[in-house]
Amino acid sequence: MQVNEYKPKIVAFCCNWCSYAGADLAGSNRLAYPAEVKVIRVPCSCRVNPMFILRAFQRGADGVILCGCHPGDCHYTSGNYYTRRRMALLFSMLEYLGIEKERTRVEWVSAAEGAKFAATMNDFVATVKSLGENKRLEDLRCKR
Amino acid sequence: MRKCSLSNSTALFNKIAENATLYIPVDLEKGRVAYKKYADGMKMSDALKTDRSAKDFFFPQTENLMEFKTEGKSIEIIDNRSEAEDFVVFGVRACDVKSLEVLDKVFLAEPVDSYYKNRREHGVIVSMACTRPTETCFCGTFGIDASAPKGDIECYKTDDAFYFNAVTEKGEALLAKLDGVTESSDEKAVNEQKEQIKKVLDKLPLKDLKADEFGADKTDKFFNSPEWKNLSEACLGCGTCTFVCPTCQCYDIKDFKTNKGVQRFRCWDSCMYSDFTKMSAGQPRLTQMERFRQRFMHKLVYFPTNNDGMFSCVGCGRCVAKCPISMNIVKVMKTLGGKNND
Amino acid sequence: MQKITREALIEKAAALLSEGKVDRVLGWKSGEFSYDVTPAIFNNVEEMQKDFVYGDFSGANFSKYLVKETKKDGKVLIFLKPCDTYSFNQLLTEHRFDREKVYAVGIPCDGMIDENKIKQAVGDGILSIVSESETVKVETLYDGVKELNRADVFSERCLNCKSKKHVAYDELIGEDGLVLDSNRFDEVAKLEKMTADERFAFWQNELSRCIRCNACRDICPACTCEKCVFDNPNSGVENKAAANSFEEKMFHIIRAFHVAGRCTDCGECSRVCPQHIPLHLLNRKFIKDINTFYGDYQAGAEVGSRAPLVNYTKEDIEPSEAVNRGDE
Amino acid sequence: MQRIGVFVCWCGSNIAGTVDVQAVSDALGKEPGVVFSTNYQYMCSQAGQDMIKQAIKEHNLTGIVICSCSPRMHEATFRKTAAAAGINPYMVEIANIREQCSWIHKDMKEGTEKAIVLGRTAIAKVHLNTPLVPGESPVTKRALVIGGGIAGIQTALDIADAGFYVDIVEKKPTIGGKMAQLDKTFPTLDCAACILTPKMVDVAQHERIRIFSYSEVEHVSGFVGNFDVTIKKKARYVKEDVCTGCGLCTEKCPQKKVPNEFNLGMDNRRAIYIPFAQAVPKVATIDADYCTMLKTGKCGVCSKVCTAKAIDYTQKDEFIEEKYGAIVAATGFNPISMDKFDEFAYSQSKDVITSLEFERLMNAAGPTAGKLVRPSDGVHPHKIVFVQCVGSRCAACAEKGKEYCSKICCMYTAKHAMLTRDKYPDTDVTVFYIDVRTPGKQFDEFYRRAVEEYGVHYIKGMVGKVSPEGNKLIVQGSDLIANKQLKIEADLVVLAAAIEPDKSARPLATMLTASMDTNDFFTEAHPKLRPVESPTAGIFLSGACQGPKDIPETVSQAGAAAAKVIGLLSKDKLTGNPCVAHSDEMMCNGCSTCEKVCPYGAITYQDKEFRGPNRTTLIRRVAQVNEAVCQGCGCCTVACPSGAMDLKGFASKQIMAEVDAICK
Repeated sequence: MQVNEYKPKIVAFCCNWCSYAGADLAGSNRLAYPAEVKVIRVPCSCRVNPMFILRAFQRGADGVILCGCHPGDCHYTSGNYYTRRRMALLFSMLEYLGIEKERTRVEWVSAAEGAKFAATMNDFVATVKSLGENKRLEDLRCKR
Repeated sequence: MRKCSLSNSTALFNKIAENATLYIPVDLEKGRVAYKKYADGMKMSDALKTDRSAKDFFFPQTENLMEFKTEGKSIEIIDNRSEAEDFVVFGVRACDVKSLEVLDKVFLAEPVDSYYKNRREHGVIVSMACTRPTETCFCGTFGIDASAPKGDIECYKTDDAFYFNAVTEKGEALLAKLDGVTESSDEKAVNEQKEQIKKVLDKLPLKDLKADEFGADKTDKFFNSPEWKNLSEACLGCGTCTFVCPTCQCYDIKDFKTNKGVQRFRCWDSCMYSDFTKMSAGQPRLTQMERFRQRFMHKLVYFPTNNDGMFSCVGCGRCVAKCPISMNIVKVMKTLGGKNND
Repeated sequence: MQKITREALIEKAAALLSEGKVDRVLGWKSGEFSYDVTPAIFNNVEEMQKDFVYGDFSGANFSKYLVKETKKDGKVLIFLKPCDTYSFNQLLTEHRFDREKVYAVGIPCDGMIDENKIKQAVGDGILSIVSESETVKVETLYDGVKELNRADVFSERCLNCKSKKHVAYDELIGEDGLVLDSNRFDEVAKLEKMTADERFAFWQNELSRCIRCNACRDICPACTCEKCVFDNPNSGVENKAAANSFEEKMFHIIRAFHVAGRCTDCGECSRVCPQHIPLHLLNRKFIKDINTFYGDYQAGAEVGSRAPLVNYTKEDIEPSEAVNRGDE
Repeated sequence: MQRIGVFVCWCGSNIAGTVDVQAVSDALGKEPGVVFSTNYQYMCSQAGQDMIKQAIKEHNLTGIVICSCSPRMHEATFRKTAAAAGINPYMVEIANIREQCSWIHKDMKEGTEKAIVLGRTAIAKVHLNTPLVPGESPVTKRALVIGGGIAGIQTALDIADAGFYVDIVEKKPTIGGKMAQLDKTFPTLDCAACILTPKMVDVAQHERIRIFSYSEVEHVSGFVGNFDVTIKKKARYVKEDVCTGCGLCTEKCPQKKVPNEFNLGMDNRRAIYIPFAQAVPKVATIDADYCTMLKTGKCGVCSKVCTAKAIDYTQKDEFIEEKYGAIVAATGFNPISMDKFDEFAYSQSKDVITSLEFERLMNAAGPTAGKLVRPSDGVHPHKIVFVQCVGSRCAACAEKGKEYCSKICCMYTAKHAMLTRDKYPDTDVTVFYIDVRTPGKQFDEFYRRAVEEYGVHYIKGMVGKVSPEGNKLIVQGSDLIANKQLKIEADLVVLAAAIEPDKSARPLATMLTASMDTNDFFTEAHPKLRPVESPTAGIFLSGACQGPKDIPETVSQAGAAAAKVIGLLSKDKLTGNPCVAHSDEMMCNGCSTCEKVCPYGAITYQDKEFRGPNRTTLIRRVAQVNEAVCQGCGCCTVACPSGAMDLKGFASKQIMAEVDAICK
């Protein structure tokens, strides 16, 4: 029998045009990745406010990943360029505060990259799993 | 009067900590001073004041009130207050001791605030006379005697010893438990220190500040003063004065959605905030001038009106030292206080 | 550098008031002690002669007051130290006040004193502080007069002064200075070199003292929102006190993020923090990262410049590289 | 509180195979706010949709959650279903339990658990959904075409023929563009003028087309359906409506030394000129840079000879303001400058020419009346070397040339080689190429003919250096197939210069808030599916401004752009996407941060009066979103520090509710 295996909670923000479609393609091709990953669809990666990411950690997420169109391919022409800057600064700040940098990630996944989506999620879940539970950005009240 | 030599202070603290959680003021890095839970060998700070007052022990900044748990469509209500353990706060200055009296008026009056009452019952205050009051001190303005700090046990620290005098029953009980580490003493050293303190108090820059013009039923006299506008002009509307104040007692009750339900808690609020006591029609005090006036009118007029003349300022001087723009109750009193404060 | 005197400023204000160029003056008002200087409006020269003060404790950055002041009738005279002028420009860039209603006089600054450092050095009972060119004489209740080196009691931000140059003014008193090479990022770099555990412990200790008085936010010239997200129940992050260390961190991360690229590093946040949390180290981290990732950028150096977070290049650093940069 | 209905789809066994749909609908039925929960084999079928409609009516549902395939598949279907049953279509949320659940998880327990979480997440979002109604805006039934080359001409004609008014803005004195300068066109070798000039005449005579020649777009504001455009009509010092185009002035003008740009400076024209005989409008233009009268006030010959009294030396630039519903960019291309390619000796020898210059030399209306001679000495060349890819496919030398393939050079070089051999069989023709790319109808056949029938020597390799020696040009190149270095003595060298977007495109794109790529070609809304639209609504792309194109391709794209414009202009009102940004004016600071990140220019600012405290009024600058222009990316919502900006349909609260539900 399997002992209570630690299952991290992963929130994946996916832009509607590329990454969400990439996730769909992973599904169409039956490319498995852990069920711990739950996707939130946003119009563009630039819709993702740093507050959403902190919120996810507060609520008990162990990892947050943001997926968008490849730079240059944004459906809205420039949204992901802003995402890239915002997240570079935010992640760097989290790291500065001593929060494990592996818990956050940005990945560019096109609508054609179902395989990349699945591989990315497999890798991210494994990484977060090896870190264990998020303790440094948790809000114990939420876990009650 | 009991005495404990300073060389024996660790034994004293260990003894107190045997039966209750002991908090003593401790020097931290960069001149910071805070109450810390006592651990063996910890050294007590000689600083005049802790950055935050002893209010935190009885009325903490956030406090859980109750919890609602939802399962599907049913709701369960859980009283999840933390039962306070017995604790001793050591080295509380006269002003902060007095502040608890102010808070008692609010929280122990009907309807009694059971959360506060619970903590109050479990806590013992060992006060400490001030040998080196500072320039921002003006407790004398409100009739507080820094050389007679009261509390449950009154304490004096000289160059070589602590001297204790039980003031309340709770204090007597605690002092009795300390017989093994204290000895009986006369009051000579303490009286000397009292004299010494009085001399220093007479030299303080704010010694002449008078509150006589303020007090109960003076609303009409001050409410419409044109000075409020100038005084409040630079106020940022932050909560610094409120949150460092040992007597400010306003709080907000909030619900926090947890994963399974709702945690209801209260947290300090500030009348300086634009979203203080928001009602269906919004904030009753729309401008910073009104909010600013409220705070000082409350300390100097409204509170005395409702509490037999007791001011709700104890002259601890924290707001004087901490206000980002250096506006404070002393300047307000001097500006509004008429002849007495010229 | 020539020392600017209270009298010179009053004289300047008197002239502008009598010429009708300004209707009132935003200045520093003396207090009870040597150090408790309050920003105030002076309506005439008499008021200034009575209470106006300019000296070692006139540190307050007045720029933010212009948001409120320019909504009133008439024109206000404002004195700007070099670092204040950056905030002034940044606020103009964000259309936060009406430039037409301000007459800005640039004044040189040779550094402001941190009263807390004096208190730490001399202890309780400060009766007077008198500043000389190199020293500060402090008279105390208990130990008589003590002499301190001015340089030892400078505010942190003045020790790491980034610029003595005024980037905005209608008129300048004295000579303008230069943008300086400061060591202001040294402390950030020191933290970056620590392990993640050490950094976590450092910030946990610092931020746990936060009492959420909002002084840092309310003094900040970049925080001029009509309603802050932390005061807005609809924002999802509103709270009045941090219930735990997560909420402490969240407030300070979001606060710093919201001013990232707009923060001029004026240092007011750390100056006013009643708990002495080095908040500027959060803002400076963003400034340092911005400079490293996207090229040097000084908010407020010019009006109308495009802040780094509302800009991009196609070759920007990836977030994954950004977080790994500290590993070397 | 919403009354939510949950509908779990089996999708046959696609979902039901790894998700216990009954367990999912049971679990979700217990969620607060859910008043009805069921599952069914095929929710998207007519029967499934009827089930939803019936449940909406029976249970007074206000919100719908469908647990099914990806919203990219059937969101629109279920929205229509909801609308048909009388609730707002935007009260529907989809939980993707097929592509993102049942198809990737093999374990039933795991799949079911995840499906429940995804369902809860959708329920959490629906709780905060609000009915959304798309905004409407009127459409000005007039189109603006910027650029009067073959692309602009074709687009304008197609739009006008469909019954809409069109204005063409052309910066040159005549329309016609590059095609007017060409001699023959591949692969059919019909004469460019013969097929272009009738179209130019059609344009001139079309009752619904106006031509603003010698004009430029000065300013653009507004949005799809409602653009306000200012057109600058440059002073040409000739009254357009009076000039008969007789050309007498252009013969009498004493200033004869003006380089003729139509012939690429290979001959001269007068200071007053008509670019070419078939110019449209056929109106003279005074070149102010050269006109003695305008420069010194002494001359006036043209005025004296003009019997129509059309000359007006006092003419000023004129600004015309007009409203348009759609704008087409057709700004075309130019060959790149050969300045950086001095290894080919372009600046050193007159006999090194570009392909476009070669066109003029071959053209009967050109500087040599169609006789192929060397520009330096007028002697007939016996040996011509053509060099392809000059500045194209230049990845290694990006600072000199372009990384992309200019696409048209292979074919026109084959054309030039063939025409030369046809007309002058004694002239030997060599072509250096990297690859010969001929993917077009009849293209490869055309190229084969050049090689096989006309005996053009094609050498795979690049020319390294051209050096003038005496009256010859020594061409040093490599033959990659024979693997040897070549040295050819040529009389004439023709360079197939890369083409680049016209310089006017970049400032125009800024005005239009249309995006461009790094090469300054306009970006299309989608490279495959929306190739003639800019991402900015109401802006369309025609011709080489979008990327290198030959004439057939340009004309078909021009027609496609016209079709898109016609589709837009035929609507009386535009219905927008209701999921757009919205600014809460009470919280907006007017700081202009959001405006800076908006790729569509959808945000403007207004000084507005607000009620202040205690019966005062305050004027505050606040942001306003033009819902017709906003595409709903949400970039502004994060840029906004105060949180005043939010996105309908993807509001911060909704997303945070989803986060909460997932992390529960």
